[in-house]
Amino acid sequence: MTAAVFYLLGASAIASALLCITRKNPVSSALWLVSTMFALAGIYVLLHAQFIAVFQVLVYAGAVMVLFLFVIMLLNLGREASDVRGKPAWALAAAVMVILGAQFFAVWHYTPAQMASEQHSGAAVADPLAFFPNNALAAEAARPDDAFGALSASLFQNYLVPFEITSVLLLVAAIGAVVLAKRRI
Amino acid sequence: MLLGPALALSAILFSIGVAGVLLRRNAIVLFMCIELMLNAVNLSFVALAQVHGLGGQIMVFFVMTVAAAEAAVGLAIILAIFRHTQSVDLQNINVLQG
Amino acid sequence: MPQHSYGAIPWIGLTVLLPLLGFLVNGTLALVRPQAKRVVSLVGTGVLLASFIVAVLVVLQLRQETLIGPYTVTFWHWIVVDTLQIDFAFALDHLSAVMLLVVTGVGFLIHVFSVGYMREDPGYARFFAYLNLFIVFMLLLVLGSTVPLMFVGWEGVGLCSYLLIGFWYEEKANADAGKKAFIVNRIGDFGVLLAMFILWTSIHTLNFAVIAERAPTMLEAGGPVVTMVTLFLFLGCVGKSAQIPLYVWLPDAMAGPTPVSALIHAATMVTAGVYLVARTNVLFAMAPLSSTLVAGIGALTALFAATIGLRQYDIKKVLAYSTVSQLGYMFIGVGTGAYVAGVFHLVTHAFFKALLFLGSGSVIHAMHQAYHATHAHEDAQDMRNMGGLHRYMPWTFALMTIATLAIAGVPPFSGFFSKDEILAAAFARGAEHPVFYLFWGMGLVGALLTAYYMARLLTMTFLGDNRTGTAEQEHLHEAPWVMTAPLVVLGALSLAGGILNLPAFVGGHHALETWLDPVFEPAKKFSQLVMPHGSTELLLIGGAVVIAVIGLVAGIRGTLVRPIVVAKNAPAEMGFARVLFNKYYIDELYQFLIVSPIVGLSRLVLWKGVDQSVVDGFFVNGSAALMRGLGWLGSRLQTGQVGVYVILFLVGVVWILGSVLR
Amino acid sequence: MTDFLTSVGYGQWILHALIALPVLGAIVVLFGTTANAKRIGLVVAVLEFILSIGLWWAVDTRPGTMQLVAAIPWIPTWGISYRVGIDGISLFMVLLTTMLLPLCVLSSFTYIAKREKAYYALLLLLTTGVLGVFISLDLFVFYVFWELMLIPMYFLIGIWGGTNRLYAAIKFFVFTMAGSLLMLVAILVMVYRIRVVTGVLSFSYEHLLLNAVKVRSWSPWLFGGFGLAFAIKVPIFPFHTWLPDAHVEAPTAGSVMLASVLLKMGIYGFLRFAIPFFPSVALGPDITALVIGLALIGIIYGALVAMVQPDIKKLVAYSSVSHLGFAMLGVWAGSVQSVQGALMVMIGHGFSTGALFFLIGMLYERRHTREISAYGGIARVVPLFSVILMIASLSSIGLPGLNGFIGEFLILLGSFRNHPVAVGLATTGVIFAAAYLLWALQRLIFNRLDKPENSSLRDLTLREVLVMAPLVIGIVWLGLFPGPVLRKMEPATKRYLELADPGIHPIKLFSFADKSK
Repeated sequence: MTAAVFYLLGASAIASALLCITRKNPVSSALWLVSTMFALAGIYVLLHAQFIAVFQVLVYAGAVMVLFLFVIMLLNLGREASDVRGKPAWALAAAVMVILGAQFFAVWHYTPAQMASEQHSGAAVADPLAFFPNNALAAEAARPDDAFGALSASLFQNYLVPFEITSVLLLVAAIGAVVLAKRRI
Repeated sequence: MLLGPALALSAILFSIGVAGVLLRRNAIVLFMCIELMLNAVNLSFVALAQVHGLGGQIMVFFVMTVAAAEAAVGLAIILAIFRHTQSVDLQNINVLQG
Repeated sequence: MPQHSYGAIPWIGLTVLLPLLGFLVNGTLALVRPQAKRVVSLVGTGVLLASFIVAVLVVLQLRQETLIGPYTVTFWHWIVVDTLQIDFAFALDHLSAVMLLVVTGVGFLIHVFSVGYMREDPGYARFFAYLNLFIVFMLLLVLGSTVPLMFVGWEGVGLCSYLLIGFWYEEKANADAGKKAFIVNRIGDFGVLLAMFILWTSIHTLNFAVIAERAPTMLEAGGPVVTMVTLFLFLGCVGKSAQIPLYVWLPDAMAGPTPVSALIHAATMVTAGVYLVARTNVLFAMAPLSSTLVAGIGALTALFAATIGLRQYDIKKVLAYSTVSQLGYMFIGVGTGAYVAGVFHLVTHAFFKALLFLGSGSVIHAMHQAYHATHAHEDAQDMRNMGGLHRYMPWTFALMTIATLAIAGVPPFSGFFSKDEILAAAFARGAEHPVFYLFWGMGLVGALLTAYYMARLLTMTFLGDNRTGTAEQEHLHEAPWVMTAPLVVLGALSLAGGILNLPAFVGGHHALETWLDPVFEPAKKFSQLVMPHGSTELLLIGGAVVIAVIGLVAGIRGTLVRPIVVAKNAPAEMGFARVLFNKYYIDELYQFLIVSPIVGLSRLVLWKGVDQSVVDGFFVNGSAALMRGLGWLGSRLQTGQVGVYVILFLVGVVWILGSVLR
Repeated sequence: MTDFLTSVGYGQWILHALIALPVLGAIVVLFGTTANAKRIGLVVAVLEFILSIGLWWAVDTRPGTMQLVAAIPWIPTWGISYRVGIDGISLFMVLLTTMLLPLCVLSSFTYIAKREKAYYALLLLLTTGVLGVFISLDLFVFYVFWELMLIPMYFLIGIWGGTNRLYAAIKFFVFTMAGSLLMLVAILVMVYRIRVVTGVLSFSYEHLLLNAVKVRSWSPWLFGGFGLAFAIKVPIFPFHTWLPDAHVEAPTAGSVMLASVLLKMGIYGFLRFAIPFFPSVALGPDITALVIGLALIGIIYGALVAMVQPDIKKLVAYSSVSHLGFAMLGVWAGSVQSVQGALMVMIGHGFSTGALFFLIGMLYERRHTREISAYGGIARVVPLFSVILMIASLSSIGLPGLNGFIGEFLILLGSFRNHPVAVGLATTGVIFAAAYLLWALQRLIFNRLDKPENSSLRDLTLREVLVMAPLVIGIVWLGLFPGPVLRKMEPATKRYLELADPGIHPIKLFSFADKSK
């Protein structure tokens, strides 16, 4: 059942992504991007990352995309001539797509079992998941009731310093944006 | 455990994002494609978080904040350039030529 | 060699020290007060006289002692390196005694002559300084006990001849002549150097006496080593004694003052080659091939130079080519193994050739004064401007005639005995190798030509009617006594020189031969030479005399038959005479074949080509340009287009992924 | 004399004094007034020379090993200590340097007008660098002094030089620096490999010398590093193009120090470091053939190119290339005579080329041009100058009886045994030497005095005669009495030859070498 939902959401994400990059009008591509983000949020839920899903919708879709729309409106770009690059760019894009796809496909067969056996220099590992040390944490997180407890615990204990740094980062970004965009300071 | 398909999806989204970056000349759309690529990365983080523990999800946090900051500053720059050259087309913004 | 106190012999060092002091005194005077002519001439000639007296005393002392090897006086250890031990030591034996007397004796006479000849020259002090220095080096050459010490003298005399030929250095031609002499000598010295190295590596000694001892045992007679050594030594002699092909510097050396030509290019320096061959007689005796070559080149030079002498008009050039030819005779002598004959001719040649040069010096001096008085600008050395000078310069004429008869080989004079012995030796050697007959023949023809051109010189300068010009005639007069006195002494010597080595049939007892016997004794083991005696000897002598007389008569009549035109409006030479006059264009040939290619090669190919463009341009500046180019390329990449950066970025990503996954 | 020296403990402090004095002198010069900068410089230089004369008696060269060795730990953790010592070979290099220093200072009195203080300070600093190179027994210290020597020379050429002095200075610097960096790498690799093999980390010369054989597998590369740095300094044929430019642009004192002393560091480096460390490579068949070939080219090429130089200083520079080609032939021929001959050429060349450069400097001071064609017939106007120039040139072309001949004669004699053909060709170099120098001399002082400016030249002043006198006396003295000098350096050369034997199986780098031998 979940697989079906996943494939549905996946397909919609891909479609809207494609549409996002092909639309001439920036506003419509922005909106298609928002729809991709919603699809992704759904997928997060399937992957037991409910908090991330919510966060995605709130911050990403909500704040960032709004900012984009705001700027687009501000510059009232409107319909532009097709700003897609010429033939060579397409050829290059296609080539990159093919290569990237091949490489990702090669990555794909790195299933956990494969990774575990490789680290054990070829010996097949009975339970690949047990091999990964902090797997216990993942099992515990899977428990539906306090999904947020474990996440917030590790966020504020193990990763406290990076958390603070990101807050400083945001502050700096805010000041930067103000200085750059303001006409006269 | 939807690890395989999730990673595949992330790869595809990432490629689309890259294609977008290559194709579009409009700076704003370029930013959006970068956002798309970041989302793809987030997806793979979350997918692998199932296997490797919550570290992945926390990374998504940080990716998001960085993306937000980046978007803010990026757009401010575009505003400044726009004010200066009345156009957002990347083709003729090459003041940094070597 | 045991060193006993041999009375005056240890004073031999004085003979060299005195001229050295003379050089130092005159040298400083030249720099400080060049006009102190009286002091300079006193010091210059006085020092020579003292050195000559010491030399005579030493030789007298030597006559009483019967010493087996040379008497060595060691002053200090010169080069001491591990097994190589070269001392600054003089070795005195009969051969160097003879040379000692000739050098100091003739040297002294020429010093006296130059007091008169160079009187008005501003560089008077400098001239005497160089002359004294020359005597120092010549004595070093003659007395050196080891080859390197002799080499010091060898190149030293080369240096002095360079300085003295280019004495009047204001004229580019003189300076060129000096440079040419030094460089051609240096080519010869290259041979001596290599001979030294071969000697050192083969028999581990450079001391003449020890060479004479070890060579017979350690080197195999006629073997490659001995032949190589002797050939290289001979190359040195060819350079120094102006034989073919390195004779070109001697005629140009006439650019120097006449006393220089007399001293250096007639009596002493040019005979150094003959001395060297005589000194290393053992080696030459052991190498028959190179001895034959020596004789061959001697004969060829004798004939070749004599032919050129026929058509020269500059009095000193004629004498120069005559010297080259006479040296050829000496080399025939030493080449055939008759070392005594070679040395004997060397001595007699020193006398009459010095006399000839000094005589021509007096003539030129007189002509200069005449032209100077009438401010005429004529070549004072060109015989076509002379003629009939016997009325004005009787003494010089008489003495020049004696010398001419001597050089032509007319019996009572010294030239006859020495040249005759050489030709006889060549004839005798012919019995063993027929090629020596050819050399004998060439020598005979050479003698004929010598007689001819000397007679021509005599008649053009002294006989016939005067062509210098009526105004100049009353200024022509005999040279002052200070110049004529040495001439008289030399005249007496060239007249009586023959008694030194009177052959048996005239009742003599080969005085010089017995005197030089101990020196050439080691060579006897390898090449015996039985001189012709009895009827063949008389026949040879008769022939030689006839040749001489015919030559002289033909010379005199040949020049008087056609009227001689004064130099400035003389017609250009025609046909073969022109070739002779231009000395077979040898100088131009050398210039074209050797000098200009080397200079051209080094300017265009080596300096401009290799050095500037290849090494400097390509590697040094080239690598600098390469760095600049790479820098420029890098900057081309920064196009400012964001798109381009992204593509580069992606190419990087793709690359990394590719490498990781492989 | 020796007891007086031991009484004052000369042996202990002299080497340190020789190094420290110029540095102190430089400092004093910098703080003094510009006017008496040159006087202080002269005082320090003369003092340095007087001090160094004692070395002749203090250094007992009979055993041939290092004397007066003193070691002060500097960086113990890396095994670096300030070790200095002197033996038969370096003794003469030190004496040559200290003798030339006062002459250089004296000769630049009127030559240098701008920034005199810096000039004399740099000159003194240069001497420290040079002396340090000659007496250091620790590879690290050696390298420090090697670089220390470069910088003052660069400034001397760069600031007080001729027209395009910057190009010459940079070229000189980059050329030498490139070589010495490779040498630094070689030093470090060698020290490290030896530490790996023996467990002892030390830069000291004896230690490295002892264990150099243990790093045999690395020796071709290590020798390459050392050899290249020294080859550039000597300079050997392909690496010589910096020399003419540096000489032409350098001020008189600079080019004298450059020619007389700095070039000798290349050969000294070969004698002290490159060959004794890796004899099996250095004296193997192919490197020997290569070096002797290059030396021959250097001799003949140097002489031929010198013949056509319009600029007299470039001519003398190329003649240095030719002379040092002889020295390289001597070093690689490997017999006692040839090595001693090489040392004699190093000393003799210092005298004769030093004298030539001083004279050219004096001429340049008067006429401000180095073109030979600008002169002619000046012998009558400046007789004393011409006499000294004649003596210096004769010594340079190797006239027997003067010092040039001794060196070249010994080299050629010593090398004849195992390189007869090479010696044959090298001896032609003697002819070319006579040709180019006498031709230049003739165009300079003989020929017609046709240019009016030449007729007003004034002859050498007393100061200039004082500069030239020691050199002329040295030229004649070394030519006639080389005995004491030769005897003093013999044990050291013998010990060098013991170290420098290629052993039974020398390393062949290129396979073609076998067929050629």
